[in-house]
Amino acid sequence: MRRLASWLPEWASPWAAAGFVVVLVALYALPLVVVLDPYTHGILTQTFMFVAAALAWNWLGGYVGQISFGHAAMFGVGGFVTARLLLSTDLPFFAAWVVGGLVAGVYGLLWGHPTLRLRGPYFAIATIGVGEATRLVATFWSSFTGGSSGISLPIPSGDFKQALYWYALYFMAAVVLLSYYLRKSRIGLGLLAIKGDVDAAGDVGVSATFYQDVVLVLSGIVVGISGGFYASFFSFIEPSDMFGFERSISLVLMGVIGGIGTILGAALGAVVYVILQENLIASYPDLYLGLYGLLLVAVILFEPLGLSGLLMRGARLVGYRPGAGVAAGGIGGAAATEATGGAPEEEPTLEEARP
Amino acid sequence: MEEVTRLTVSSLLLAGLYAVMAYGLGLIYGVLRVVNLAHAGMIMGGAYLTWVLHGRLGIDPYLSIPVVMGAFFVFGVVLYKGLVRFLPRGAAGGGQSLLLLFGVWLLMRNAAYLLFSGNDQAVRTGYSTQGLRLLGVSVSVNRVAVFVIALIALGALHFFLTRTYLGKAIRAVAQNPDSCLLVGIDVERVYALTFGIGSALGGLAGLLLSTIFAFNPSSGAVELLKSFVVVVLGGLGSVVGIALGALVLAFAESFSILVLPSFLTAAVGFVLLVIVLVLRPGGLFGQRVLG
Amino acid sequence: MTALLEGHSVSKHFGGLKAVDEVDFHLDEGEILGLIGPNGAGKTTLFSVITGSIPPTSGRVVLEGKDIAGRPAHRVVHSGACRTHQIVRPFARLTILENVVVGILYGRTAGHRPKTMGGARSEARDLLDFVGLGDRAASFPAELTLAGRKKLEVARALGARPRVLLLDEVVSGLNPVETQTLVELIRSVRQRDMSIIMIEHVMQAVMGVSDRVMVLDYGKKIAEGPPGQISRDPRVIEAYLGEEPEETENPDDGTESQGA
Amino acid sequence: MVKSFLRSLSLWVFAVALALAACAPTQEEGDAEGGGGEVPDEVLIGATLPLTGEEADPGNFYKEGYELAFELENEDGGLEIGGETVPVELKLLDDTSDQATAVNLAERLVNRDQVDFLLGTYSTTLVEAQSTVGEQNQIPYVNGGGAATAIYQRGYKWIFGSLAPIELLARTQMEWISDQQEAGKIQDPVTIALLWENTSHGEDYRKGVQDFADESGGSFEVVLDESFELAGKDYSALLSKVRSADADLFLADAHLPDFITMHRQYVTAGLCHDVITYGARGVEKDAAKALGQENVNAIASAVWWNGQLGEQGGPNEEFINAFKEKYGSDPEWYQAMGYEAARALFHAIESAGSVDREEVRQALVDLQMESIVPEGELTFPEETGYQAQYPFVVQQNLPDGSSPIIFPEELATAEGLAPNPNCKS
Repeated sequence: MRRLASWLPEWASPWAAAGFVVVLVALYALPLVVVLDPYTHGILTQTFMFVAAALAWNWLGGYVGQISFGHAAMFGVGGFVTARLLLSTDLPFFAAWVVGGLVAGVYGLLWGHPTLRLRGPYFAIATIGVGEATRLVATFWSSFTGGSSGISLPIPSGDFKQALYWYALYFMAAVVLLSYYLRKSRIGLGLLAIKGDVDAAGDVGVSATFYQDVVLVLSGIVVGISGGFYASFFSFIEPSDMFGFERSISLVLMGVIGGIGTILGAALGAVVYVILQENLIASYPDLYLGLYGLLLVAVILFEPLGLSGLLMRGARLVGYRPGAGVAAGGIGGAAATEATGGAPEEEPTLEEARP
Repeated sequence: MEEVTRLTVSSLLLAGLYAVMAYGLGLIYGVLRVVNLAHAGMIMGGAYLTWVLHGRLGIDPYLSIPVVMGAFFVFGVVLYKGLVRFLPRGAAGGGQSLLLLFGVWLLMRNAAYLLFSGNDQAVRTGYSTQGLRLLGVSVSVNRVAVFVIALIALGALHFFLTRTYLGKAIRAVAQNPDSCLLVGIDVERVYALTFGIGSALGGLAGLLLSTIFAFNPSSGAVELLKSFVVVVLGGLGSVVGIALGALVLAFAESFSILVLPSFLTAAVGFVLLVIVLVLRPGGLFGQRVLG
Repeated sequence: MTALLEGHSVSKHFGGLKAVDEVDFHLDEGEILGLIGPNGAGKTTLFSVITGSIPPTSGRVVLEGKDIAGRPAHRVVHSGACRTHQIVRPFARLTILENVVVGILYGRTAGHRPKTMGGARSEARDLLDFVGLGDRAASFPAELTLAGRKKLEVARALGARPRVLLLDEVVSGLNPVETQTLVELIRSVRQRDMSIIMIEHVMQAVMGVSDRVMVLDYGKKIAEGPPGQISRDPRVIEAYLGEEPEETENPDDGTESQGA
Repeated sequence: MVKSFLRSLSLWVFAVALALAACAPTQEEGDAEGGGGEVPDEVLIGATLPLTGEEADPGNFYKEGYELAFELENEDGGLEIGGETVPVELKLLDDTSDQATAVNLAERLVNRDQVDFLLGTYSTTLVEAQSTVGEQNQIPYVNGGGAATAIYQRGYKWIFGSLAPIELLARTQMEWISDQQEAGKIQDPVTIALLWENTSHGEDYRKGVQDFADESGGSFEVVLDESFELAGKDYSALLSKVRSADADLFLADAHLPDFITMHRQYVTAGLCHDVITYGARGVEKDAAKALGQENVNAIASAVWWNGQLGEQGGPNEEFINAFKEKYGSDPEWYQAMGYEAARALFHAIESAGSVDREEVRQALVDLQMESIVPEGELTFPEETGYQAQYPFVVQQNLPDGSSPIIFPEELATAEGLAPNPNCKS
């Protein structure tokens, strides 16, 4: 273990890295070992995509403390740019995703640079405005988005849909690594300083403008790529679905219910969200909104770290001591009450991705 | 020219409604520094309560104002005492209370859905489709009534905040809760009261909306967003500012149809919201003090 | 010889209020300059203008030959001036060590910061030892006493290795013993090749360590000179006459609410 | 004390929610063997509908139509395949009006529940998204809920639609107006204010009107062409523009709630036009209730199906009687179209004599079924991408509360009112 550790960047804990690799390999091999029916296969693929998007939302919402209700804007931009590229150029699909993501990132910067100076609720409200304005303009701009008829892509072959599983897995793995990097490196400290006290951070040399912009652009790129991936996966996209307020809300719910500000939390949130969406909602469709509402209220009142916090409690019951990094999560406000030393945060268990 | 007159009249009437919608939100934010996303639920709930009272008991919507406002006042107080009270207020707690009340909104939507199904409903009275002429323009009787009630409500609120002991206490708490504690104002009680009044105004807005528009359990979202725009335009908490903000929004929305495709006029408010937030975070007419 | 830091007719107006009014000042290499004045004299506002928290209405602030007036706060820090806050503002979610690491990693320009996190942490440990918080590195700021948090505030600023350190009332609210340790701390900071401007209400502290003292009243500079001379200056005595006894800061105030 | 109780309560909520999610009935054993030419014990047909969410109302209407079709088919044993009668079963899931859910559930029906065929969901965007599953899995997908031509212009081979396109709806209305022009009841040339909801439904409607006007050689001129947002609230500015445009005809396309909201504002603004239509809306009882009969009079609408078609006997009469017996109410076009989509699929399976997907697809391509749609025959022509084509019926609200068919003439049960007599005053 020691020797392995020397290979790693200093912010990575060897145990976490090992766990990460194991989970990744297991998920990689899963469809090769077990025969997954296309439905399960597809749900897993979508789960990976949502984990990536939720993590990216969390960079802004959890690391910097700027809660965005407008991330659908980037999801949609990424999706439609990708779709247009796939329809009108010979670009390979992954290149189209990346270009879609980049355009989404630039779009994020465009509205984010001015609005990120706002703090707390003001920023949240501004993002609602951005999201809705983007949706309306996108719906109206039918030469680009196909208007409310949307855009259809050619139906992918079965093989391609199979392959999307691994692409989604690589994408998610990259985003997990990036999350870890953003959280544990020099940048992570700066972001937490900004989240804690934006003025005091400036007074010790942290440029809030710069780092918030960077985070939003990165977040926009990842969410944009998710949108492009979504377009490839479903081969039909339409503005009110892609840019809808519900889409932004789903990212907020994943982040908050899972546990805002923690990697495990956002990943867990996405997994639980997909499980709920697929199973619970299909069985108890009349109750799902209320269930989300209840979860949200319960999380805010009793467990600011959401499901990941709940896991920590469980872990503590069996004697595990969570690390100091946990204190960095939460929505904002009260200082951490516990201090247990500098042990690193637990690695997100991707194993949970299996419904 | 005639079109300008028509648009002016309809903007003016619309502004009254916008002001009532926004005031509840602005009051709660101004005093507690809490963004009440459940305001959307109050609006939706107010509309349904009006509908039930009218449909089941045959009470005219305008006569049920005290019932609706009373019910939502109580609801707001309960919400405050039961949930909001436990959260930190102000900049530190902004995110938490915002998300908590968002959860409450989802719960309210679900409750309405279970009770009334997702169907669109409308309150129809004998005068629902009657028009009258105002400045040479045909307008709905209902809209004029809504406007007049909105003016009365805002006037009453202004009087309450500036002339009564409780109102003054609310304003004092809005300015400085800590020193209020020192001079013996029961800050917690003022907070609960404010939350109640803000919710009652949300219920009133729902009532007024229900007489003009159709609604369903998801209603209130658009109204919430417009309320934000008004509050942001008008600055937090001043009756005059809110009224001006409502006017600006209503006029911007209505008149933009002269230059924009009508579909895009819905985006005008949102764009305005973002621009004003960025350029004038204090509001166009900027004071933050109540009164 | 030009001064390390100079201000030329620095003004800051809030509407009609002239919080800082045409103030000239200078700070020489290795000097400790005390900044005193009654409540509301504009001392903290002057700090905020110097460090870029708020832009001046007019005037120039020159640090090592460069005009830094109006630069954003983080660039002022990189230019070599770093402040502490009268009401301490630690990053509540970071450990004490990490608080200092932020100063080290972000307060300096690229060539001067440690290459690795490990390097930064060990430097931060040294700084915590230096201010006397070495054994609290893994705790959170909320667990410290007010004196501890004030020390943390200093350590975090020291992490930036500023040429000029601006200390805003670091000893107010502390008991005499704590005050003494912090005064010692300030003295030893000077050994680190830093120059200091300190705002202080506690006369004994400021007179004891300052080389020179500047007095503000209603935004204007009314006196400047060696401590001994200032304490006898009639204008200064007049400015302070009738002032209420020192209102001490409530130790619990303003720390919990700084979180978000 | 209370707080700690609530805390443990919240933990329970988490736990129960997750347990529910994990244990929710996710699947039944797929029981169809699905062999090529073999006759199965049972034919399993999968479908999703928006039983909750935005489209819950029409979704539940379609459910009634589907269930009636299955019940009638099984009454006499089921489908006749290869000389045997085989019961046919419907596996229906709720897609909650959400596109991704509609797609995922269809995938689940095909791959987990092993359904033999798919029936479609309701609303164009949901069908447009979901039909990709049929195409990808090469399984016949028959829908009665997606009318936009965009669905059928993608070159798909496995998607069949029983709703004639909205463009035809607009065209039928325009033909009626054109007839009135010839009869001298409506002036020629005439100006049109055209408002359409910004959905694919509205886009197709607009195209239908616009194309007809362009081909009319100057008889029709669109002087106002505006879209509006679905579920908008305040149309007063838009209607002010309508007034300024001073057109003769008011042609709009809207969903039911928007129709009611907009028309209420239309009435109170004192507007009146020689022809008023909201596309397919107008005869709904909810509308007369919300607006008052006097305010919905003379509104013309065009629909795929109308109960009065039953007066001509045949499959319509059979359908209407069976529907009344089962549900105790009159069917609207939603139920009829759901019913008819299911019947088309049954018909194709029987004429293929097998549950082989390719053979049934071919039978659908060749389908010529005696049908409840106007003009009595349902086909899925290849040149329209397997979207059925038949004329709409134009109906108009009369002061006595009835809404007779007024066009096309051969189906008409009454003479239409044109120009709108209410405008005289």
